[in-house]
Amino acid sequence: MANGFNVDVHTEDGYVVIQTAGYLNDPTGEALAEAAKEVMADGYNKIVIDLEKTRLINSIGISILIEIIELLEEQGGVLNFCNLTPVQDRIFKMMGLAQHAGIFPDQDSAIANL
Amino acid sequence: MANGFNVDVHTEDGYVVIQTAGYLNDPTGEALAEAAKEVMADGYNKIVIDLEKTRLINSIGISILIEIIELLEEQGGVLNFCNLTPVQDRIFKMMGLAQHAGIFPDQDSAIANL
Amino acid sequence: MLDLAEREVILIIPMYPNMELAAAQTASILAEIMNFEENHIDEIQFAVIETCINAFEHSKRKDKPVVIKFIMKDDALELKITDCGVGFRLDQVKSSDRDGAVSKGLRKRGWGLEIIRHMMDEVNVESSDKGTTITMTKKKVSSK
Amino acid sequence: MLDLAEREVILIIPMYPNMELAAAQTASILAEIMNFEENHIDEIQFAVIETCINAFEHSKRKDKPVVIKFIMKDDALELKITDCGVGFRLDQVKSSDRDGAVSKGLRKRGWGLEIIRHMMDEVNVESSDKGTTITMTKKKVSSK
Ligand SMILES: Nc1ncnc2c1ncn2[C@@H]1O[C@H](COP(=O)(O)OP(=O)(O)O)[C@@H](O)[C@H]1O
Ligand SMILES: Nc1ncnc2c1ncn2[C@@H]1O[C@H](COP(=O)(O)OP(=O)(O)O)[C@@H](O)[C@H]1O
Repeated sequence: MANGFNVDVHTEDGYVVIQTAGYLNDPTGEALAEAAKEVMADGYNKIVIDLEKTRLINSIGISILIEIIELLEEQGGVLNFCNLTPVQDRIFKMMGLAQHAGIFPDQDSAIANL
Repeated sequence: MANGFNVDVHTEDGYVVIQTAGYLNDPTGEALAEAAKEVMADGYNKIVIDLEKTRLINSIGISILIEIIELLEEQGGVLNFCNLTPVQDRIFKMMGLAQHAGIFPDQDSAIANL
Repeated sequence: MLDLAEREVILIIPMYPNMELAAAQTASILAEIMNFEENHIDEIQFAVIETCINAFEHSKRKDKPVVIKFIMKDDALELKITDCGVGFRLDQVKSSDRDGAVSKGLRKRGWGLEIIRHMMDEVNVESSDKGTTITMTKKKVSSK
Repeated sequence: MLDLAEREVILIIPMYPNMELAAAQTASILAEIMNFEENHIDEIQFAVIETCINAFEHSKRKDKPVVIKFIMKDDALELKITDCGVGFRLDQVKSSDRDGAVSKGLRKRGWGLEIIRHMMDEVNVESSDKGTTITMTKKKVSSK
């Protein structure tokens, strides 16, 4: 994947943590969505997306995050984000993601609130 | 200091560790040299310079490092560097610093070899 | 002589994926040199990225590069981002994009200009059928 | 249409302290987009910095900006760094700078061109009294 983007998927007992690294845009957002769809196909519907290593996100990347939220909602699942920068947090709130997904400071609290 | 450069001085029993962060060029190199001269005025002549948080250095910055080496040599002192990137290491060797100062992978070994 | 209170950097990028990152990085390092605080640097980067991808997506002139002028003022960073595309009318964007969306709960697209306005202190759009220039300013003491 | 096998970015910076970092950062992000390995990205940055500070120090035309052209090829990044300064003769640099130095043990200055040559795969200097252009190439599969 160009520009060092990658997605790390950790499946745990009853939930999944997906860690991204690098710029989240159209192609890298799609890679993230693919990873989410795969674990959902495996029956998981509680997902944490950890953005600690992602600083820059464009609006297309965020629109793909919204698609993941919608897919999970259809399955009665939950999505929590963690480790957002203050600016990411502001944009997620502005675009309404905070009403459909949890936003937590770190992985532990994001997992505890699934 | 412009561009987030800073110098952190830790005086220990018989030696000093100076940690730099950010781009090492003319003005920031001078700030580093000032810090070194101060601890030398206090009687220290064993110094470790830890470059872990400095990735970019220009040749003027390195020439100031040479000045520090020469000052220490005059006082019968020792200078060890640590946490160089591979490219910094190559340039230090090319410019002959490695013959007058130690280059070590980490702080512990740099201190142990003072 | 360059006026030391106002220094200019110009970056010219092709309409090619990820090139918005070159613009964002250049903005970032200039803002860092100017001692902007970290969140403000991020805000500038997000605004630059959205402006560039709008030019890439909507200008319909992929053969023409995007020109970004960074003007470092004593108290602010000003950016002028110009494409030579088809242009658009701001008043037409506002009505159409917003209305169709509100009903659907989470609106996916049409956020770019809004993000830019939230990130920067001043945003001005000049657009004609010869292209678009977005001028935006981030103050060191930003109210955003 | 832009030739997709050869894409160009242009950066124009004033002769002002730390501006070499803008050039280095732009080079860095382009090399990253091109999937250069980390050490090669550092090497490109060191070469860009030395070339820019030479232009800043020696061109004697601080009123004129430095123009950096980044040419992204399939297998290499080529950089052309141009100043509009007084120029120099490479053969005269070599003799004078080196000789005076060797005797003194640690030579402090006169390393810039040598660093550039060590970092890059190809370096070419064109210089006249109208200015200097340093063209340098880093290959993705670099022998350096
Ligand atoms: N540089 C541009 N050239 C032409 N049209 C533009 C440009 N920037 C924005 N627009 C127009 O403004 C609209 C809104 O842009 P924006 O808020 O970024 O949302 P989106 O890009 O998701 O549509 C675009 O759909 C497009 O019609
Ligand atoms: N852009 C330039 N314009 C004019 N002269 C230059 C330029 N770049 C290099 N030179 C000349 O080449 C010499 C050697 O450069 P360099 O190896 O970088 O060492 P230093 O900059 O430390 O002198 C300089 O002293 C200068 O005379």
